[in-house]
Amino acid sequence: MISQELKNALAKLAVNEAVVPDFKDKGFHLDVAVAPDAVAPAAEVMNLAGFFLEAITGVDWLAEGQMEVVYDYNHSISPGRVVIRARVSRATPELPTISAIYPGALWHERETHDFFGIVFTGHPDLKPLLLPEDADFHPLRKDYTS
Amino acid sequence: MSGYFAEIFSGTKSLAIGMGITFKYMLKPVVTVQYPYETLKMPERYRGHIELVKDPETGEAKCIVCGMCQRACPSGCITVAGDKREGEKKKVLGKYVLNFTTCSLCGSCVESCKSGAIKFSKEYNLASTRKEDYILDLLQRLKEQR
Amino acid sequence: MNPPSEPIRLLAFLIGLIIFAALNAAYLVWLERKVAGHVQRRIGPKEVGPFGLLQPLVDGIKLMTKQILVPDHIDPILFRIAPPLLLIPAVMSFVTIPFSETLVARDINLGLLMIFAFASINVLGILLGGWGSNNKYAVIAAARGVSQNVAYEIPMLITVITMVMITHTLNLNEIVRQQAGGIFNWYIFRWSANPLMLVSFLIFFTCSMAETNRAPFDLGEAESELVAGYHTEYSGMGFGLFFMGEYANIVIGCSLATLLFLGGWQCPFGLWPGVHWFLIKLYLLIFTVILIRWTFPRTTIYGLLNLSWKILIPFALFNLILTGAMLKIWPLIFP
Amino acid sequence: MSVLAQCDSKETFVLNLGPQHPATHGVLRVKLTMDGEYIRQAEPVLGYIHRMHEKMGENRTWAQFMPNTGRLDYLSALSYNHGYVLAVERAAAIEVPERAEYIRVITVELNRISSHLVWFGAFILDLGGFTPLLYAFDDREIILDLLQAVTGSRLTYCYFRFGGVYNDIEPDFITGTLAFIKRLRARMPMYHNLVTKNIILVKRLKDIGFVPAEMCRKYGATGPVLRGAGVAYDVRRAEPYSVYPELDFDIPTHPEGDSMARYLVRMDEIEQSMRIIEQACTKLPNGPVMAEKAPKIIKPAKGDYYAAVEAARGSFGVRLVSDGTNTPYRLKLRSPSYSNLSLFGEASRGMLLPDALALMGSLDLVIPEIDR
Repeated sequence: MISQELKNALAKLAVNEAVVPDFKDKGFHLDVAVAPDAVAPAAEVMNLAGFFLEAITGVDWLAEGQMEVVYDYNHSISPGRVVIRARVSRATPELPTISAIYPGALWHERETHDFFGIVFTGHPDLKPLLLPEDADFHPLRKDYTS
Repeated sequence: MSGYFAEIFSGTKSLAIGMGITFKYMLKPVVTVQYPYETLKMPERYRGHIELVKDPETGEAKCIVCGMCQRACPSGCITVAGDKREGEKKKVLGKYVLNFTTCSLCGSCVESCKSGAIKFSKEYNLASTRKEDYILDLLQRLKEQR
Repeated sequence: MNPPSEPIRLLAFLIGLIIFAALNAAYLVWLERKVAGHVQRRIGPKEVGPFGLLQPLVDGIKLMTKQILVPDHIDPILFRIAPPLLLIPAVMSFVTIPFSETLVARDINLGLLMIFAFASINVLGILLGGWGSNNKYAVIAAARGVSQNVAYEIPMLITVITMVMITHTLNLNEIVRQQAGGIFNWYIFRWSANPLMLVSFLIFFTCSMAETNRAPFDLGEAESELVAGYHTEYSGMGFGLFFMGEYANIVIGCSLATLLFLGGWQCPFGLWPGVHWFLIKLYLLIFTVILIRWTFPRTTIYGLLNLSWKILIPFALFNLILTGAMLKIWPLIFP
Repeated sequence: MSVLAQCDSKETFVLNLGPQHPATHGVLRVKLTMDGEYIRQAEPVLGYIHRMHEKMGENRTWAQFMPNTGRLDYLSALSYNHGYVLAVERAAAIEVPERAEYIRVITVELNRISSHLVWFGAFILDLGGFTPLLYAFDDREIILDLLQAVTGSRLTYCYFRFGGVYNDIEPDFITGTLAFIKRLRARMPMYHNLVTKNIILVKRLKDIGFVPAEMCRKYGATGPVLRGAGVAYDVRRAEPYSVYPELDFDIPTHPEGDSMARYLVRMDEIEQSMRIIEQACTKLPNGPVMAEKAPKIIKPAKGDYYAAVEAARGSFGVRLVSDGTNTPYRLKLRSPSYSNLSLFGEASRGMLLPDALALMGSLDLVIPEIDR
């Protein structure tokens, strides 16, 4: 379960109040929206709390002109899923990497860059992972058509 | 030192036991089915490619050309077309083509069919070197069955 | 009828031995596949001929008619001499093997030594094949093959020296003659010469498997790691020669074990000695080798070297000293 | 790390392991920078069978995506079916009848056993032993026959539906399953005698290929890899779904973190799965296998949903974003092997090539699931 300390630490970084959904309905325990430059401090908080990174993914909100990056964290000893999300503008989708904290994020960030074109600043090597090495398209953007 | 000899002894013993097992199995009868001399009977629910069901009364296809299967298919591999014939109120099946190259045998079509007009065939010997062999005209096949 | 003159006899033997080696290579593959099949509860080859007996023939034709692909960037000379370099020493070793008391191409006094002299050439074939292919996997395999062969020649030779000390001869036919008169005169059960004779046999057998690059010591061609090892780049009959060389080496290794420890052409109960006993023992050993291949996973190179340096060599040395001591002490106790 | 690997040699070469290589089981490529036989650096290169399942999901209705889930991990397709239906059932608030839940558990666990059996065989094959593969396939064949009789297919199942399962099982499925479990119980000692206790195998796996718990955490590795590092994390217990809370089973862990520990975890899991199936077969209630109130056309309410299951390789998660229409707005598949493989580069540094391949085998990779 999510400890109160963690909730407090994340609340400091959150842009608006954290959502505590009903796990049965949503499948996660805590949902925190942070500013794009707060994802690395948030990852640091999660790291200190002993969480592991399940996945990083993006969502393209075409109508709002924004892209959302979603970080799924989980804890293997006292399970509790924490979702940390940050929104960046579609025009300049950039946010800092967390790969220095979680090396597992290296691949997830590369994949998100492949699919959405979101640039993770500070990532050592953002070359395509799943797409061909010369791919210059981002298939999961909503305005992408093959 | 005693660990050294014990390991040699237990190691040699484990090798001897292993060889005993394979030797014993060598004398047992084979378990393979000698395809193509022997074949297995496919179970009742085996999913081969789909087939049209004949209406026992009229001898025609049961299909009422509602197009539900076409819409349910995830990969769009079914093409149904109906003919309007004089003197009959309902449409009569004019064309039913299955593009088996993209079919994933999920069964959505059979499930969606309200009139029970399609079923799975039990055919599995479908190897071919030509792509055209997998564009199956099911109406034609139904007629040939007669 | 006079016995044929020496050159004709030798020629006949040479042709016979080459055929023997080739047939062995062909039918050991068949046996291997059949044993593998039944061990895994399948049938194995069965389509060509009764019990698939013509399969080796068809395989041979296929190998011979196949285009020999020679990749670019190879060393043309080394690449081409490697396969014969592996096969020819193996076939040559057959010359001194006594199939029975009389059925031996050349009954020379240094027979045992000659076999080991030739056996150490075949590692050159592996090295040159791997090096000449100019392929990274092949080079790794060649390096492995050489270090493996060098490591295993030591315990093997120490064991053979032990045997020579007991038998006082390097003539293989003479060694077999000493084992006449039933199963308990075979050197494997000659407790009086050395109580650890069985250990000697196991060391020798293990080493001969390692020498011939057989599973579980097939590091040189470890197909799940190095694709096909030193013969990755060979196709057609180039590969076929490597293959024949490998099986000829297995036959040589098992023949030596039979001759040194299992009484060669001697009968277990002292009756009707002859070539049939030699062949029965030989193929039983080969069957064991095949069964081992289809039972065990592969060792690693350091596991292999550990086995050699930490277990086999100390034991072989201990055996050597023990035998020497026995040879001196035994006559004192029972003069 | 050995002394040799630590000394700084500038003479390295690059070895391309794959995309076609016997040990990579499919089309994975690993770019190895080697110093002799020691690995300096290993960089997995992915994407050779990338099919963009996530985009396909956005172009299809919720139900039409079902067949795709069976094609992520071809060895335990039902777990992936299960993960997806759980996510959609959570999003659309569909209740599943109890009988259907039990059928799901029985078939998923059978599938898990068959997946572990294939892994067992292929792993020993990586290590150079041929025969155990065929013995494992002999047993697996029975599972495939059983599942074929129920689901209609042998490998890429598409059996679960939102609100239940496609069709009910027949009584001889239960008797067949119980007979199979009896048979496999009798075969397990043979596997252990032939393989687990074999000195060559022990020498190759013990104390080699360490993946400690902290490394698992940093890379997000789950499943037998994490349990082989001593952490008893199993989604079936951590976030109980389906009827797992009602079943009694253990989470096997081995604290060593070496290749042997991961091997033993999977072998123990086969035993646990057999226990689960036995209990589920005895507890199987009567009733419908499909929720009566399940809507024909699924339109979940707006929002995010997540569901995870314990697949044979670790935690498989589905993140759904619904905009209230009949197609998903975003569908993220979190595949376990992806995270498990990502630690290979760090874990294999300084290892010998054969040991690194043993490590890779013990991670139990299924490439289509990594590439998606």
